[in-house]
Amino acid sequence: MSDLMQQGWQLLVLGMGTVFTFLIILTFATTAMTLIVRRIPQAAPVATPTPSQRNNNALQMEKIAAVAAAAKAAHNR
Amino acid sequence: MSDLMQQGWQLLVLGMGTVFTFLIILTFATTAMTLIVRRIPQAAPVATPTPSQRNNNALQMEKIAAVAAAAKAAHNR
Amino acid sequence: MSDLMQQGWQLLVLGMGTVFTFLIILTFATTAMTLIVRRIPQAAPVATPTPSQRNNNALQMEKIAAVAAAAKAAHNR
Amino acid sequence: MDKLLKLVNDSGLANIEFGQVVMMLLGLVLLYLAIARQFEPLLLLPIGFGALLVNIPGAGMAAAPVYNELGELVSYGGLLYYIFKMGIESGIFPLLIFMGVGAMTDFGPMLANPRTLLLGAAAQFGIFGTVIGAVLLNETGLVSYTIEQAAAIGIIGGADGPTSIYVASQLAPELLGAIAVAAYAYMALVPMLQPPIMKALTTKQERKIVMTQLRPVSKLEKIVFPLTLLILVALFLPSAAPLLGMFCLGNLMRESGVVERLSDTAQNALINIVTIFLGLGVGSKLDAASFLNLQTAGIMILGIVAFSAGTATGVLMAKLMNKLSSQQLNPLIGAAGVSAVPMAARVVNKVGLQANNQNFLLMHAMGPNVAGVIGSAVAAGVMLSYLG
Amino acid sequence: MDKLLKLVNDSGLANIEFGQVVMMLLGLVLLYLAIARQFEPLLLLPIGFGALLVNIPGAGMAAAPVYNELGELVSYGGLLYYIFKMGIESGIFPLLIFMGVGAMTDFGPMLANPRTLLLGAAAQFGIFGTVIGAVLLNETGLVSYTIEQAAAIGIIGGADGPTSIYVASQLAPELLGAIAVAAYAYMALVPMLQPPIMKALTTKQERKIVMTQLRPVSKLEKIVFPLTLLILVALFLPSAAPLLGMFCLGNLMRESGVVERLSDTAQNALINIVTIFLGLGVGSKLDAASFLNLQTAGIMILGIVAFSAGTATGVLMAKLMNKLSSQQLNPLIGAAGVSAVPMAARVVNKVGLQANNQNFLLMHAMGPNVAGVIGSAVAAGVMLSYLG
Amino acid sequence: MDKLLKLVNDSGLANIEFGQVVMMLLGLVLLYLAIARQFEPLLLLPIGFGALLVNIPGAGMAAAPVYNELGELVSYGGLLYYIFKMGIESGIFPLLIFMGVGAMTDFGPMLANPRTLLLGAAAQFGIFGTVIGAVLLNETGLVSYTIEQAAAIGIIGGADGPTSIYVASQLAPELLGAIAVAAYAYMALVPMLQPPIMKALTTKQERKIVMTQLRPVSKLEKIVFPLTLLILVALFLPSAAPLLGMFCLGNLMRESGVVERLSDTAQNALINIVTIFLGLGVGSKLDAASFLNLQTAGIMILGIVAFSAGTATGVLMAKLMNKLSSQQLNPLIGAAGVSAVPMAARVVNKVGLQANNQNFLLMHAMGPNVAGVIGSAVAAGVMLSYLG
Ligand code: NA
Ligand code: NA
Ligand code: NA
Repeated sequence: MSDLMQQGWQLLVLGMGTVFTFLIILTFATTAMTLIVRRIPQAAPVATPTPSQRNNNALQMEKIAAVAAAAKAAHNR
Repeated sequence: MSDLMQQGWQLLVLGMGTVFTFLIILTFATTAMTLIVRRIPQAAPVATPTPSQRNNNALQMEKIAAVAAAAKAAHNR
Repeated sequence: MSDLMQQGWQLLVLGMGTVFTFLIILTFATTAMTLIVRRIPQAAPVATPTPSQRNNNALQMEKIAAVAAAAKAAHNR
Repeated sequence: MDKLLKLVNDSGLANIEFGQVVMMLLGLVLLYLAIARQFEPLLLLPIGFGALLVNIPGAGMAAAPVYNELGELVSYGGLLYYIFKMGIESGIFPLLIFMGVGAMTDFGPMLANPRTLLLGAAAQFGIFGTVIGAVLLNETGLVSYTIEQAAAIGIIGGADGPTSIYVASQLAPELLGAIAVAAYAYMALVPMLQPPIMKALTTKQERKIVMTQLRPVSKLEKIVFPLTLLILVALFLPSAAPLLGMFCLGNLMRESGVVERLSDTAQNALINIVTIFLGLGVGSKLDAASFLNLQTAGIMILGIVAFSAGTATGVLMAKLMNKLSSQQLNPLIGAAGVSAVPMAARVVNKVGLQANNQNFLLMHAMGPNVAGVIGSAVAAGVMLSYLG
Repeated sequence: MDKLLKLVNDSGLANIEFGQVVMMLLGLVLLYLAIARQFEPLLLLPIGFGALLVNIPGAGMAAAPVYNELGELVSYGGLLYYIFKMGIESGIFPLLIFMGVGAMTDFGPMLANPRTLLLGAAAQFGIFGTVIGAVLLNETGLVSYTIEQAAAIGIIGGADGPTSIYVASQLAPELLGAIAVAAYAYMALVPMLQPPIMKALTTKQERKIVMTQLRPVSKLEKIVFPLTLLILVALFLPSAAPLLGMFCLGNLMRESGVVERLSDTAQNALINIVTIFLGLGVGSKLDAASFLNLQTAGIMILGIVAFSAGTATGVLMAKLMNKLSSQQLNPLIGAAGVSAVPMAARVVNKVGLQANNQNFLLMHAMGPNVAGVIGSAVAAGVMLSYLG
Repeated sequence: MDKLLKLVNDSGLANIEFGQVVMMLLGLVLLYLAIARQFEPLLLLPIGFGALLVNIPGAGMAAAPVYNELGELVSYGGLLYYIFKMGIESGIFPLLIFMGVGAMTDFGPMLANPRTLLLGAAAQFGIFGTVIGAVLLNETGLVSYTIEQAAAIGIIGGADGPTSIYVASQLAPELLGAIAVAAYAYMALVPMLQPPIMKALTTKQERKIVMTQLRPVSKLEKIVFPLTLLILVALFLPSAAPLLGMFCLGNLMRESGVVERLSDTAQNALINIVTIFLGLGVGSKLDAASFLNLQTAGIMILGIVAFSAGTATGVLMAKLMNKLSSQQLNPLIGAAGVSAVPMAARVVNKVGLQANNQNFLLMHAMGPNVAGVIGSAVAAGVMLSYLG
């Protein structure tokens, strides 16, 4: 078997081996990650912030925006 | 006549000559291109795809989109 | 006092001195600029173009646009 | 008068070589495929145009800069030279494209069914099988490839444009033009190449299998996934880190929801700018000397082998998994493991509908589809580690 | 204490030279023209601002990087230095602008009436006539120009910003600032410069000529045209290939309809980014040493000559064509052949309406207008081939 | 077999060092803060991700290019290397960000009440006081800083990201990572850091002060202001010209109203692209060797000192001005002088509302807020002139 041939087969074995090993590990890691994530109460602080807090923020922002708009309107008069 | 003067006139003649030659050729080429294009039945495959084929594609796409939307809706439930 | 210490204090004095000097000059320059700007009749040629001129331009543009649209419509017929 | 002569002597007509004519015709063919047939136009249009530009005799659009003996710049290089050197040979453009693709990718369907990652693994046989194909072709004595070239050709089977360009630019830049053209052309041909293989390897009964609906995936899972992937890459295959790292960055920007303006730019202005340049730069490698040879012919043949092999092993893997597990997969979705996002998934959906017109496989095929992107980036990492 | 002294000695007041004051005033004038008079603000605003920045004593905004004897970098250059070196001297920015302009250009009116290409050719006399003007000015002994400088000045007559910058950066970078300022300033002055000449060379009867409505142009014609143009460039004038090649690429992206996201980016994000940098880079050449001299005064005078000559020959060519053909042109549209897109076409429309308030010439003038862009790029190619 | 060994030996697990693990954890913490706590996510997300990428063992994402003895390139550097060298060390990216920030800034509130500039001046004591803090820390012998390092640390008190990065890249690139992280983290913490200080230094009566409504500011004033500022910079502090020059350019593009497409691009596509790269480049400096040391611990402590000192002096300055003038300021707005736009102004508004729920201070706080940006750029100029 030529040297090139040998390298080719080596690459095939090594490559497919690594790809499968890596993706199998990734499958387990993903599954584990999902299990862990699902145990976190409320799933995700970012995804579902407590409504009150979020609302509070939003309200705050709306207030500020309203003031800014009012101020701007006054200026442009 | 100074050397610079000579180069200037040379550039004038060469330049205007090339510009006119090139744009005249372009005029003919464009006219010829138009004539050829107009002979192509239906003018242009891209511009006017056969309605059935286009519709088919569009339908296909819409179907896929609908499915995707449905699937998404299901997930987010 | 160590050399570093000395440099630090020097930087403090020089820095705060420059910052205050510069911003005080800027305060005066800004106030002066405002006074000058307010003397310019009509405040600003850009900000408030004479209505007739602006309208004229706009009209001109709308006319052109209308023609272009008409021409385009004709082509695509 | 001698100046007129110079102008005439400088003209293209006086200098054009046969090879350049052929390559310009090839450029026109690529433009035709891009415009009239809509073969991956985002890349094939600038690639085809780049091929035209680089083959204009005397225009020097890809000329290197000239320095004198003192190392001072005498004349600047051409636009395409700088694009290629700075953006492609350095690997920067493919990596930025990968970031943008990451920002466009939804891992949801894959996270809902992580087993489909295995389909994305199996389909990478298209890559390594093709390496063997190239080596065998070399044995015939008709064409000669080094192992680096064989590897770069194999990556066509990854069915992923930027990965192919990245690997080819690192391992076999002299083949970059042919490899990129083959990769994009065959990706566009996926709707023709895949269905016969898919049908040959499955029974009608198998193609009718209805899969259970995918579970919803939470936002937090989607945020954590790119980080999980990156950490595994860091632990096990650092040579894949540039590609998968930028991919994960893009995906994290998308899913985190806190940097929408960055995610939006990565998916639009930035990826568009880079795509124009990437296409032109790849096209600038379509010069006669590097393209018109038997190596290119071999690449075109091996490219079909690559796509076909990947499709086949993906489908066969799904059938194997059905043997080993009770949760049945429709084996068609294995074909989506080659990547070619989202074309291959659409093909799966279409072939599935032919067998059962109520069976929509699109979302199920998106899992192996994006898994295929990861799979071929991993394969690229192995090659770069082994040969780099 | 000595540190305070250093700060004072470093201050602008302690170091400013008279020339810098004058150039900063010029920068303010350019900003005034850009903002208050809306003279080509997209370029003149960054150019004017660049002029301010580069003339700040001691700020080093255009300073070159410093290396030690071992070739190691001691200190980085200023922002404007890098913009100029990498983007303008290399020719890259003007070429990218040209791609964007191509993506904004509709060749439809020209394709409907290809004879108008000749008007675009005739108006280029503005370029070469100005070269003679520069040579004559040189003969007077008041100002001294080389042939390269004369050519770069002539290109102002092309009435096309990026073409002027590209040619000047290649043939006479030392005059780039003055040439770019003249080119953009006179383009903005087209509504004042052109009408008197147009009226002087035509009778009211001629200005009233109503042209036949333009035929519709098919999508396929618009797609094939940029390729036709590119191939002619390749065959006959490769030195125009960079400019016209990028222009055709932009136009093909626009007309093909298959790469809308690339076309959109070329017309927006990309051209805007490059415009900011191009303006700053050009402005960085507005330093006292290179601007405050008789050469600049000559350029300003020759610039008017250039625009006027181009306008006149365009109009005269139209009158000549009317003599030779039965299909009558309104000779006013010849004035649009100088380019200055779309300003010159609007001027034609306006002057036409003054003669006949029902005669809308805008679309008819768009033909010679875009032909003028091609014409001056061809002229640029001749100059670069002859002198480059 | 030896190839498999190589792959295993190349793996991250086989090579990872303890410091890299710690730094990757830090990267994850930064990502957590950015995503879950929304701490300045636009910068902390790419910085955190950059920290992950640069600490992957063997990935070489920040590796320098390798040249042989003949000066020929053997292998390209990593993506993060080029981003850092070309964009950050050169100062280009922070300057482009500053242009974009200028295009987003409304100087109206400040122009309506120019006295608030003095609050922006006073709050810069946060910068120089922190320099003294760093010097004192050096005296203890626990940590060692040079004067350049002390200055770069002080600039954290400017509460302005790009200014901090710019100064640190020029004076102490080895501390860039820690300084940038501290600057952005404490900016995000402004809502927690500032209120106690603000309340401690003011009586409830003072916090209730209602300010007179701001006068309207004309468009022309807004156009002339950036030019006025630039000219003063040119005359008195050229070393601040790069930062303030680009800032004024952005602001002039915004206010002139004639280059909306450039202003829009500067505020969106361009600043977003640069932000991604800036974040990655800064993150690439978060390697174990340069971060895990006592200097970093000192920086974190000094960063709080800087923000607190700036807040305090801003408030005290307002109280002093109330003593000297009859026109009363609500002293809370002095706290906005630290910059941290627009967070600090919002904090002022909130604390003001707590004292008087009808007293909206937001617009009044915007004046010192943008004045603080100018103030810290001036401070940066002094440092660069003194130490550069
Ligand atoms: Na793949
Ligand atoms: Na022209
Ligand atoms: Na500040």
